[in-house]
Amino acid sequence: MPRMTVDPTYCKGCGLCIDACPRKIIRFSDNINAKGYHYAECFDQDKCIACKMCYITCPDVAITVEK
Amino acid sequence: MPRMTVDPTYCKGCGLCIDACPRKIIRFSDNINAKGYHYAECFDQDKCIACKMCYITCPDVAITVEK
Amino acid sequence: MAKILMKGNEAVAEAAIRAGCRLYFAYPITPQSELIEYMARMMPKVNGTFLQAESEVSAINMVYGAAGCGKRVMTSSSSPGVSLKMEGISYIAGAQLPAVIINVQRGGPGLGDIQPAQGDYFQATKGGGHGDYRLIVLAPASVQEFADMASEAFELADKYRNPVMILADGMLGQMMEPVEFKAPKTDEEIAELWKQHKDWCIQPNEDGDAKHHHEINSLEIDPLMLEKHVNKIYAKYAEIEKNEIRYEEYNISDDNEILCVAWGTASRIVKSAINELKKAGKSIGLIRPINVWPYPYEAVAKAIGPKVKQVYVFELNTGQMLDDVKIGVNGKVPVKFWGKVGGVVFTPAEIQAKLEECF
Amino acid sequence: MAKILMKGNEAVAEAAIRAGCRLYFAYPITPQSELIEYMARMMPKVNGTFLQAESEVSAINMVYGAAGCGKRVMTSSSSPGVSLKMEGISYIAGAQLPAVIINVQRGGPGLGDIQPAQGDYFQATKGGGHGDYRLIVLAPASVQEFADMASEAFELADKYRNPVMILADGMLGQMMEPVEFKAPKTDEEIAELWKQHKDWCIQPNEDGDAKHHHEINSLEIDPLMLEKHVNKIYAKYAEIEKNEIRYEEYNISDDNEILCVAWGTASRIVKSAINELKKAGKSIGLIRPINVWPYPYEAVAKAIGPKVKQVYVFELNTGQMLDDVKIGVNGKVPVKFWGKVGGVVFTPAEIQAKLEECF
Amino acid sequence: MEIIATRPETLTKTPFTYCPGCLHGVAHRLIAEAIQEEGLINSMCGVAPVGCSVFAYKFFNFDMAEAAHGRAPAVATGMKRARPEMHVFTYQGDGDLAAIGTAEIVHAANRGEKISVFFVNNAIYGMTGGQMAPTTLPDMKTTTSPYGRNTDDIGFPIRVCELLDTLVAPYYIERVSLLSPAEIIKAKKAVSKAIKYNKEGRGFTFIEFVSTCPTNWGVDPVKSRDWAKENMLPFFKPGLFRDKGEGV
Amino acid sequence: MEIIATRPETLTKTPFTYCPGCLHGVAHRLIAEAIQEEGLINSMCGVAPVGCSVFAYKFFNFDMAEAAHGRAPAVATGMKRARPEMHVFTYQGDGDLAAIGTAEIVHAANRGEKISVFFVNNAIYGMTGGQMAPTTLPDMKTTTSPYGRNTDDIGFPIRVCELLDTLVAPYYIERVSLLSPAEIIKAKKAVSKAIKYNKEGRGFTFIEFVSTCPTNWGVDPVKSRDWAKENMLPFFKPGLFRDKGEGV
Amino acid sequence: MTKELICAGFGGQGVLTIGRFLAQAGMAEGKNVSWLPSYGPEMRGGTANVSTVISDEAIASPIVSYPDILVALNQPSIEKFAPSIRPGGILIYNTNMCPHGCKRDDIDIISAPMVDIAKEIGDQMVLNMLAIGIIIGKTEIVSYAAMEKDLTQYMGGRRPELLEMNLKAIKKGIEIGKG
Amino acid sequence: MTKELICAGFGGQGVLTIGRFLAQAGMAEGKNVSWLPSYGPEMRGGTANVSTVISDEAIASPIVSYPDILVALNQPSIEKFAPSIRPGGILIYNTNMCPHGCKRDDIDIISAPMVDIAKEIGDQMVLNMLAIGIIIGKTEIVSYAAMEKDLTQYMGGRRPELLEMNLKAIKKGIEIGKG
Ligand SMILES: Cc1ncc(C[n+]2csc(CCOP(=O)(O)OP(=O)(O)O)c2C)c(N)n1
Ligand SMILES: Cc1ncc(C[n+]2csc(CCOP(=O)(O)OP(=O)(O)O)c2C)c(N)n1
Ligand code: SF4
Ligand code: SF4
Ligand code: SF4
Ligand code: SF4
Ligand code: SF4
Ligand code: SF4
Ligand SMILES: [Mg+2]
Ligand SMILES: [Mg+2]
Repeated sequence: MPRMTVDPTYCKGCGLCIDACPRKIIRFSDNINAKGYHYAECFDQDKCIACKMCYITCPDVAITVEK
Repeated sequence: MPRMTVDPTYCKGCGLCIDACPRKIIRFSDNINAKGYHYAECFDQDKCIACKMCYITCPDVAITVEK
Repeated sequence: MAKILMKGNEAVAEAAIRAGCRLYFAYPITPQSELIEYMARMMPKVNGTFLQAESEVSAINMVYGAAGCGKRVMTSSSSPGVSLKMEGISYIAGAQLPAVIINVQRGGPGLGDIQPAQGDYFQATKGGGHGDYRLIVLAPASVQEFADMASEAFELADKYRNPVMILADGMLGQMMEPVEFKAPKTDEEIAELWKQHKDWCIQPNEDGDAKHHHEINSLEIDPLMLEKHVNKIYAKYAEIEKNEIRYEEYNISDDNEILCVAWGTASRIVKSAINELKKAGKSIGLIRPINVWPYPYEAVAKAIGPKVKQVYVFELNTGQMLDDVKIGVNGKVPVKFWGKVGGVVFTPAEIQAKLEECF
Repeated sequence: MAKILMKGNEAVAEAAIRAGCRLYFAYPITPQSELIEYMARMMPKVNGTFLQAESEVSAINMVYGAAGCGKRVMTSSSSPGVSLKMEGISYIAGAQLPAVIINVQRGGPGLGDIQPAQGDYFQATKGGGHGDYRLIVLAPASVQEFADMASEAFELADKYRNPVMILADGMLGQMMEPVEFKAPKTDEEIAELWKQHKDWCIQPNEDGDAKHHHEINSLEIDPLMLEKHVNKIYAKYAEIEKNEIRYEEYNISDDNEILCVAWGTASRIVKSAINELKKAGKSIGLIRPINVWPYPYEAVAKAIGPKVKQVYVFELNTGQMLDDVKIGVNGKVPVKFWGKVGGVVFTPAEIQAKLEECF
Repeated sequence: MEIIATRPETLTKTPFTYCPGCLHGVAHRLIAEAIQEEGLINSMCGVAPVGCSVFAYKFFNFDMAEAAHGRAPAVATGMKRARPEMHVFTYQGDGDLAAIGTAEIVHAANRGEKISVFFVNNAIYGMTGGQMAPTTLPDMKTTTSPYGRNTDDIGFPIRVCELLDTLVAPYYIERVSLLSPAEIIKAKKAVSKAIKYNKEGRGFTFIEFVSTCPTNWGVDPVKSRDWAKENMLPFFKPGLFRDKGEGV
Repeated sequence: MEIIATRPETLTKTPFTYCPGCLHGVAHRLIAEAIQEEGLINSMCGVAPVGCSVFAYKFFNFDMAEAAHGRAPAVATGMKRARPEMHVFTYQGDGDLAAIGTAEIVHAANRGEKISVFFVNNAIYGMTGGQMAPTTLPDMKTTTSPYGRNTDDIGFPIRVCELLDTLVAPYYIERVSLLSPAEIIKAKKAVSKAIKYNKEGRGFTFIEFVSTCPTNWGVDPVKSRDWAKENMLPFFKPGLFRDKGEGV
Repeated sequence: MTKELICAGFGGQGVLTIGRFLAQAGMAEGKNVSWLPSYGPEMRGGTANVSTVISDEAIASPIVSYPDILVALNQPSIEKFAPSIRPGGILIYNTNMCPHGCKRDDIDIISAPMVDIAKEIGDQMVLNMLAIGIIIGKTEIVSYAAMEKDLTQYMGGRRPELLEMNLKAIKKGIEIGKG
Repeated sequence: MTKELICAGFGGQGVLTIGRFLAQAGMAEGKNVSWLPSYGPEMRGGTANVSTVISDEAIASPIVSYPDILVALNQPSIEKFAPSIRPGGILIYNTNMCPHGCKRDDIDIISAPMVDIAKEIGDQMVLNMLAIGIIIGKTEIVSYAAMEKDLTQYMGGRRPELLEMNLKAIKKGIEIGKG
């Protein structure tokens, strides 16, 4: 089953993955990382289709997609 | 009557004017100038047609053409 | 005029414009970018030329061209960018053109960092470019002085037809202090300034003028001619060495047990330490060269009071002005040095500790 | 090997190739063009790289790249071209790369002329580039020495991971003298040389090697890190100052009434004058710094014999090494200077006359 | 479950120092992936410029050199000539490559140096705080063109691909953009081709990325891409300029 | 009798320092005449390069500056900006303009500086004794390409007109040759047009002269022109690249 | 009298402005002042700080090694600068972002949930004005009058409601500062 | 023993080669030698000159201020260098191109119509070899044997007839030199 995870160490909360996801299943977390950013997270893994759009757009290479 | 003159101070005896003259009335002088060059001279002014080809080719701007 | 709280980079730019600078060519670099940005905003307002060059090399050669036209022109950069100007500066000096160059020094060598440093003293004062020439080098220690030096630099450049460098650093560029400006030169005054160079500079033939053929040039292919030319320049330098030595004496007295020598930003920190030690009853004097070329050798020698047992040089480098101090002291008393490198600025407390070690 | 009569420019190029230099990047300029032309002819024969760069700026940055790969690489130029290399040299020093730079000096400032001069002493020894760094600077006085210094320069550069400059001049470049070469390094020896840098240089990961991530770099954005870095470089410089001082004593004795100091081409002319005066019963010594950085301050001080009443510095400039001599002499006796500028070389007779004035 | 997309080994673990949403990171990833895919991690080396990507030497997980501003192509030339067995690329911004480094890029391209150049065009000097670049658009405001780039006074943006395309030696020249996932996928193809040609020692390869600078443009990351699409793409048209390997 | 052709007033009386038959002199004359004809002797100034024409400042009879090697366009920019009432040109060789001065010429052209640039392409470094230039032809031998220019290693000659023609701002770009009286007459027209546009402040004008270097090519003056016709013209094709004033 | 301040916090918290307005007001009152920011990439995302000196005498060094007053808007700023506050000096900090406070007992410590208070006043952005108020209330390093005048001049007619809110924050701060 | 020479003439007359061959032969004989040409644009069309020193001791300065021997192939060279010939020194000049000669009476002067003689031998180009011969004949600064060996090596098998002509010129020169 497809799975998308964000590594909070890298994420800067730019929101580009949120914009890119065709399933609209990414949002900013309420938590902040060490640098003070609200990092991205997938809130509905079930809907993920492993299309990698999030990975492709992410400028901080923070995302891993599994299938 | 057309007239072509070479100023020996400028002439370096490159021969380009000799090559250019349609009437073939330019040659190297037997004399040399201060820098040791056999400068060009017109040996038959009567044939000159004031076409300026000599002036146009001369890289040292040594030539005057009158008409 | 009321005082304004202003960054050094902006203050010196404003002061340059007021001094009649109407052409400015430069390339961005930290920590001087506020200077180029200020010029970008303000030059159009005085019908001046602001032009961002494609590189520091181009910028200094644009300066060469504009200075050859006898107009007040300036460029600015920071350490690596100034290195790229070395060939051009040597040409400007060789062609005897008036121009002002500002170096807002940062940490080196190489790309280094962008924090304040004094590592370009050698380059500025001993001729980082090739051949025999000198820059007149002014070393400010406050925003006010930085600003004031803009007009001084132009006056000196015009007077001696020689490039003048203001050797500042990232701290002076970035800090704000109150500054008071001179009244800006009027258009008529500026036109007058340009006229002083009409005997040699590039300019149109005016109606009635004799036709001129001015050459802006540093080439003399015949060595005997070049020798003559360089000797002429050096006669001028002798004049400069006579007239333009400037330094500040701080707390100098016959009681001094230590004589400090420091310039620019470093001198301010040394002053703090001297003030602190004064409270503890210790007498320490400071010579601060304001112009670092020509150098106040004699002033340093003279400031060695009867009780001075140590001359102490503090710089934000590995000991560059140190050479000049040694030449000035000429063996009279020992000369010691302490410095910080890489853009680290020493604190008053550190200097104080170093000075206390001497007692 | 038999002696060959050769121009300095060609001899040093041949010696560099023999010393294992396999990469050379430069831009033509008089009076060093025979050097680049020799390299153009010979490098292909040893499977080396000869590349004429688009400018001196590019050339020095190509050197940076090749030196970052740990291979013996060289560039050469003459004064104005060397000024253009200042930024790059500062980077090479900052990144601690071994590289050899030859300056065949000509008259300056600016375009100047193409005759021999010594006007780039300051630039070479005091860091014409920005920031705190030093070049090891070798100053030959004959074609043989010029050639010998090629391999010395590479050895020093490799040993200390620092750029080394050979500071010659148009006379040394253009004159022919007999020269004897060392045997050329074999391909195996050269391969061995490259290996000494494998801990830091850019290179492929070999099978079985641990993967490395080497960075060739002069940037440390954190000033405390840069401070550490520069201090490390300066610890190395202290080492160099201990190990690499080299000078020649000529006619030094307790009878000396004058001590001359001169370097490179100038020193030869001074020797002629000393020889001439010796015939007239006058005792004059000469210190010739062979390496001008590190500078033999102590040797100068020590050479001041009991009868010496005057130190006399002769240079083909306005007095640049003079500063170092003053620092060395440290007030013990007066220091005098005489020089010629603009590419004019003084004659033995002129020096002789100057020296005679002192008696 | 299988990982189908994750941080490649050719990037170090160091987080990028770029601003949030800055597309330098995307360009880095594409390059790193292509190198990984071509199996060049052991023989690749790169040259970082002076610009926001000055720290690229920390991000790529193989040997790297940091060049003086504008001189990366010269440094890369030195490296490639010294180590022909290695594969060399430079990574440069528009100030670095198209202003101070004009001579270096033109001549490296003209010699046909066997290196790859990745050129990130964001129409501004990012690192120094938003000054005008040679690629700054007409009328665009920057800190050194505060009244907008006046083309009467200082001309138009330089189109580097077009300029290099007048030279004989370059092997492959293409302009791509990073402004949407689809465009990034296209860009990836170009990068892979460049790295492949590099591996095969074919010649000089050049990729221009039309990119963004959210921080100095003063727009948020998502909008900055729209701004670039609207304003940059009409002037900097993506496209293949030259591919000597086409059909080979 | 009337003088119909003689040394123009815009040249000083100093004889040129060029070798016999060197076409630098022809280029000088064309420029001097055009200036004379446009009546600009009182408001013209020029910039000499470093190259054989380094002494051009002695030859033109108005104010002149001598620039550092390659930097004439920057110097001219400074002059034109400082004295907009004057007309400024540079005169440069191929080493000066197309090697060390690449950035300066590209950016002066790109800014559309209101100057004229006269570029003398003789495929070699004349002054320093015959080293390779960026415009040296394939396989051509010079002192720094003693085995012939190897295009695999160092690429092909740079065609500067073509390169500058990719920029938006330049107003007029033409390549002419000086290899026969007829070609010189054509060249004169181009020079006159450039000077006229300069006078009218229209923008950046650029003329490339295909020229010779009898001395370093090792051929006599007359034959050197034939050599150039045969070898240079096929690569450096004379022609008009751009004329924004055409038909205006 | 010489007062040396350091203000430190996250990049966007407006610490540079705290120093700037204090220096500006000090200058208006005829004092010598200096303002020295940290700059460069260290600022991008990281912490910013500014050294401000206000003095009756000429200011020697603009670098503050031992501040008389430290304004710390986040915990890292306390860690970095609090140890060097002169004995008897003042630490002003924001409890909202300094959960661990400061352990020194030889200095005068004022703390407040500055983010909360600022929000209460109307906008988190006035946090820096609040800090200015606390400093004035505590030390009278510059007068409220000078500050008000300067601020009024600075904000001009542009946005009177903003000026109002800023002055309110300063006044609130003064209250807190007076204790 | 140290001998200092200057050879001077027009650019194409081969003066640099005179110095070079002398230095080469001197070196072959185990002496110290130096050769320093004039260079640069001054040579283009103008006059060329070369300083050569041949010595048993190490050579201090390669610059010759006061030559022991001057070879002048044209009049300008006499004007420029003859005044500084050491008293008792030697001037060798080419009467074909030095119509005014030299007025000094404290030096040893040898002159010959060198162009004419060279042409007679076979080619104007051997003028420089003739000069070398005169120097050898007059001074024995180097031996004929060394010169012949060097020249033979230099010209190698390439053009034996040329070598022959050159050696002939040297021998003719020696004759003249011996007087
Ligand atoms: C010689 C020199 N000049 C100037 C600088 C300052 N500088 C650093 S980065 C930069 C411009 C960077 O812009 P760009 O290349 O477009 O890269 P970006 O930051 O936009 O990615 C400048 C001018 C420098 N470090 N060195
Ligand atoms: C900085 C610098 N580098 C190199 C030189 C040496 N130099 C003088 S002229 C020249 C090349 C001239 O060639 P070109 O521009 O083609 O002019 P030409 O002589 O052929 O007319 C060079 C490399 C110099 N004077 N300054
Ligand atoms: S892989 Fe596709 S569907 Fe899944 S989170 Fe990423 S963008 Fe959304
Ligand atoms: S694109 Fe990457 S950095 Fe941006 S929010 Fe998504 S995961 Fe974070
Ligand atoms: S004007 Fe014409 S015909 Fe007369 S000499 Fe000149 S080229 Fe010959
Ligand atoms: S073209 Fe001119 S320089 Fe040449 S020979 Fe004729 S007149 Fe003399
Ligand atoms: S300043 Fe611009 S280019 Fe630089 S990292 Fe930030 S967004 Fe990217
Ligand atoms: S060297 Fe060549 S370009 Fe220079 S003057 Fe002589 S012929 Fe002309
Ligand atoms: Mg950019
Ligand atoms: Mg040329």
